[in-house]
Amino acid sequence: MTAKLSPTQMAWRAAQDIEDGAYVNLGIGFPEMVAKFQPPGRQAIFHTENGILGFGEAPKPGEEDWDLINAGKKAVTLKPGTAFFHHADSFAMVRGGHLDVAILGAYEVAETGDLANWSTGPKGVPAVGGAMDLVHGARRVAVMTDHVTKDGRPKLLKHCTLPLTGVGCVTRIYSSLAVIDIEGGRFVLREKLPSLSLDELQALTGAELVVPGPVVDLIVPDL
Amino acid sequence: MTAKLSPTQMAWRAAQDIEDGAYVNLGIGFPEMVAKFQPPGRQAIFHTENGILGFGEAPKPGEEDWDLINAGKKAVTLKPGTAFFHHADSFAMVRGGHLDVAILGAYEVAETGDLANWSTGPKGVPAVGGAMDLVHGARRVAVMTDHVTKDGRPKLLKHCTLPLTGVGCVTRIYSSLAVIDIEGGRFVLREKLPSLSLDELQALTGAELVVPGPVVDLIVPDL
Amino acid sequence: MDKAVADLATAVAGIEDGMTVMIGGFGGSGGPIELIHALIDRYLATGHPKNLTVINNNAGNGHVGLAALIEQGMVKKLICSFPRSADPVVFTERYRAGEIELELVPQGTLAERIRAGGAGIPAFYTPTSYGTDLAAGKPVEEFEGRPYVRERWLKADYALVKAHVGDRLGNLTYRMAARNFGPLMCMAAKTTVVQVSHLVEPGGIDPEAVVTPGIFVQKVVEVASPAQEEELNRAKAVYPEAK
Amino acid sequence: MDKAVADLATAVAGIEDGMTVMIGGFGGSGGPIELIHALIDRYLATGHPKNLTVINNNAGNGHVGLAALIEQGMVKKLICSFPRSADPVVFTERYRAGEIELELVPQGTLAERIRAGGAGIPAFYTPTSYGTDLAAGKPVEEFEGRPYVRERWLKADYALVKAHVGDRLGNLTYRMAARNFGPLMCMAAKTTVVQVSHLVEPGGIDPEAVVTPGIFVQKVVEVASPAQEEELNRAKAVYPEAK
Repeated sequence: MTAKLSPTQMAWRAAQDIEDGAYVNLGIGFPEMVAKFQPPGRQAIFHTENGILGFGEAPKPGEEDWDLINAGKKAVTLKPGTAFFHHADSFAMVRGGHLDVAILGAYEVAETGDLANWSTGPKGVPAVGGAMDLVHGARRVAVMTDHVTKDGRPKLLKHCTLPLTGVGCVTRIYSSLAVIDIEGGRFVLREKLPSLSLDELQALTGAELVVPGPVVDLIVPDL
Repeated sequence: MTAKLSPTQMAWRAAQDIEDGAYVNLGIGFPEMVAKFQPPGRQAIFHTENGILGFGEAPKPGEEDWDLINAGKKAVTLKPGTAFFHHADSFAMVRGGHLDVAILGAYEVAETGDLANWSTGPKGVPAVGGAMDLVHGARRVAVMTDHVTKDGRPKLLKHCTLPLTGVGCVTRIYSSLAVIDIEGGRFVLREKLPSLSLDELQALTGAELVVPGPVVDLIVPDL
Repeated sequence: MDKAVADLATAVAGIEDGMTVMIGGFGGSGGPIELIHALIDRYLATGHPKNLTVINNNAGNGHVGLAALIEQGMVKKLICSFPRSADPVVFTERYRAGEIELELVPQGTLAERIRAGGAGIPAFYTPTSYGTDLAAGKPVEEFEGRPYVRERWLKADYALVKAHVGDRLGNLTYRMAARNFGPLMCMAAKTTVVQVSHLVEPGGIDPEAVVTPGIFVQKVVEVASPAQEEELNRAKAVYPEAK
Repeated sequence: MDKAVADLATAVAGIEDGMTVMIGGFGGSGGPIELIHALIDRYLATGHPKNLTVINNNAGNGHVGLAALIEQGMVKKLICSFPRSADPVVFTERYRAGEIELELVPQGTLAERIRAGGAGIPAFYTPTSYGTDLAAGKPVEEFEGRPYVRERWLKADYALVKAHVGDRLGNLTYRMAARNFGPLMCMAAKTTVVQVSHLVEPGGIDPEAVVTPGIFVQKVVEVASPAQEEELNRAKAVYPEAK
């Protein structure tokens, strides 16, 4: 029934790969939803750039404390074991390789692992935030993205055309159509929507999909 | 009556130059005594490399807490307003220019401000501690030293002969005979024991003493 | 020694035209709104300070705090990582009109450059921004086969910071994620001015719980019930209220 | 997730021959005596680990803790700032006999190199040691006309650290000046093993008072009444007691 996964469904899929006790940073926007879909029995510890480790979900409206926010400036809550720290310590966690997983949005991803997700070009006010830091240091840097742009052009490319966030940094892509690893400078297809043939998926992808082993059906609950 | 000042007297003299509210690091050994001679009404805040700011004097014997020690591994005490921090923050205070005064011992000081105070040469086990950090960053880096070695050779020289601790770092010398500033690569005499003529002092000093203004009598209480 | 000053006007008195001012806060949390507004008051009364270079993570939101400082035309240049917000209209208009200069710095690099300024580290290498437009012109060097970009320290004439509890020696604690850039900026400015919600005597803060030791702080002013930028903006507040 | 392990032997089980091990402490304060002694116990029982490179501020004192580790011949190389103490006989003898290698590092540079290792900063510049023998062979560069020495990060396979309160997520507080190198070493090791005087459940430490967030810690073991090196040495203790 799904021609493509919704952002919520991509978040669900991404959540399945996060292990119990993993330290995870979720990018602003859609990736934040990943926290809601942790499989039963697993509890990741979420890091936010602005200096909290182990925060909880959003408070009820009206119960926000605006000193207790995440990097997206949304209110969060305390949990037993939360810790506060300053920005240099926070990015020591990022840059120093202490995060297990970072999940970011993407404008474009290249088969080399290059990521473009901070600037759509010279127009507008540029803003980078923590994206260029997050692509370095986390053991797994995954992106969550529609497989194609709104006008149908591939977002998975041989080379990025937009300004880069980082070089050779992405290790896995959770797209609206497939799960793809980046290995040895190639897109390695792991899972795809069963409704889509390999040829159809390849036609929507801007670089060759390598298929070294069985491709698992990407099946995600209606959410 | 004093042919030369004792270490205690040098410490007293050095203490007279420390202003109320100054942040001060006192080197291991004789410089530690400076803390005892603060003039009435003045209260410096003492820093120790191992992560305490604003500690108090030594506890009574038997009341030591060995987690509350200074860089010389001697027990100190808490005062209202004491703060603890880790070693990187502690040396950020040093290197970052946040200390007003550091007072160190010296084997040799050159008229250029070079200091040698960590190694007497290739024999023995070398040990540097925080000395090479302390000579950078503090607004005033003073040394407290006998004017001559035990066998009567000058310790204030044109050039140091022993391994350097730092280059061009010393700004004032509290010696057992005189108070000397280092300015423009010269020893500038400010104070000397009244019992000593300028010629006698010069004969005990390994580089020229410049006397641009009046030389104050260095008078120190019997201690 | 007593670093406490009586009022906000005294606290911000030394800031002069052309100075570099670090301002704490991430989004609204930790923004020293009252100190910023005191600076605006002085500008409205005297025409100074102006031509400021401001270092903050963001570029202000709505028409209060940093956004109001920019709206008054007091800011010549902004060094930040993310000049967007729910309501970034003030900065965006000035920027599009070419009336404010922007130096965009990745957030972790911004934090580390400020810490380096405070710690006496003139330059360091980071993997962040390698191969991107933000590394343009910066030296690159390989260590263990991996490329890194060399970044310089950031220092300031003044830092304006909001803390939670402060004693008269300048020891500080912060409140939750309002800590963010505060402890770093305190280290990196010649003069650090801190508004605290609770001013206490020395000894009023557990020595183990001190986040910013007093050596990094020059002035403390008590603002007992500080405004929260997020709440001001939800109420569509504008500073100063009557133009 | 529960980082607490049942006993000291389990805590130090992964340390292998040839590894680099950071050991917290300054003089006696903060020395993880019980973890070190557990490592010695393993060596006496199995002959491993040996050929260790140890990073500590000092070189041990008397015949317990780090000094005992050196006395057993387990340490190939020591990286430290001050290999002297009240009773440095163990290190001094080994050093004079050419049986242990010494890398002497200025104390602030040692701290900053460890922090850099933890923070993903492969190199930084410092004024410390410029023009001295300890800068020999290191790149020098001028910034704003002043010369600085380039220093590299320090990392380790293991860190052995003593903290005061720890929760099962690895959040830590320290006790007074026993904090010293602990928080830095926790950041810089692949596996950080911490002995805590009080093990508590998550939530048992005020989130504002956490000094080392749990992300930097892999194993926690409770040692309820830890020995203090200074007191052991005053009692002329030797480890192991019966040779």
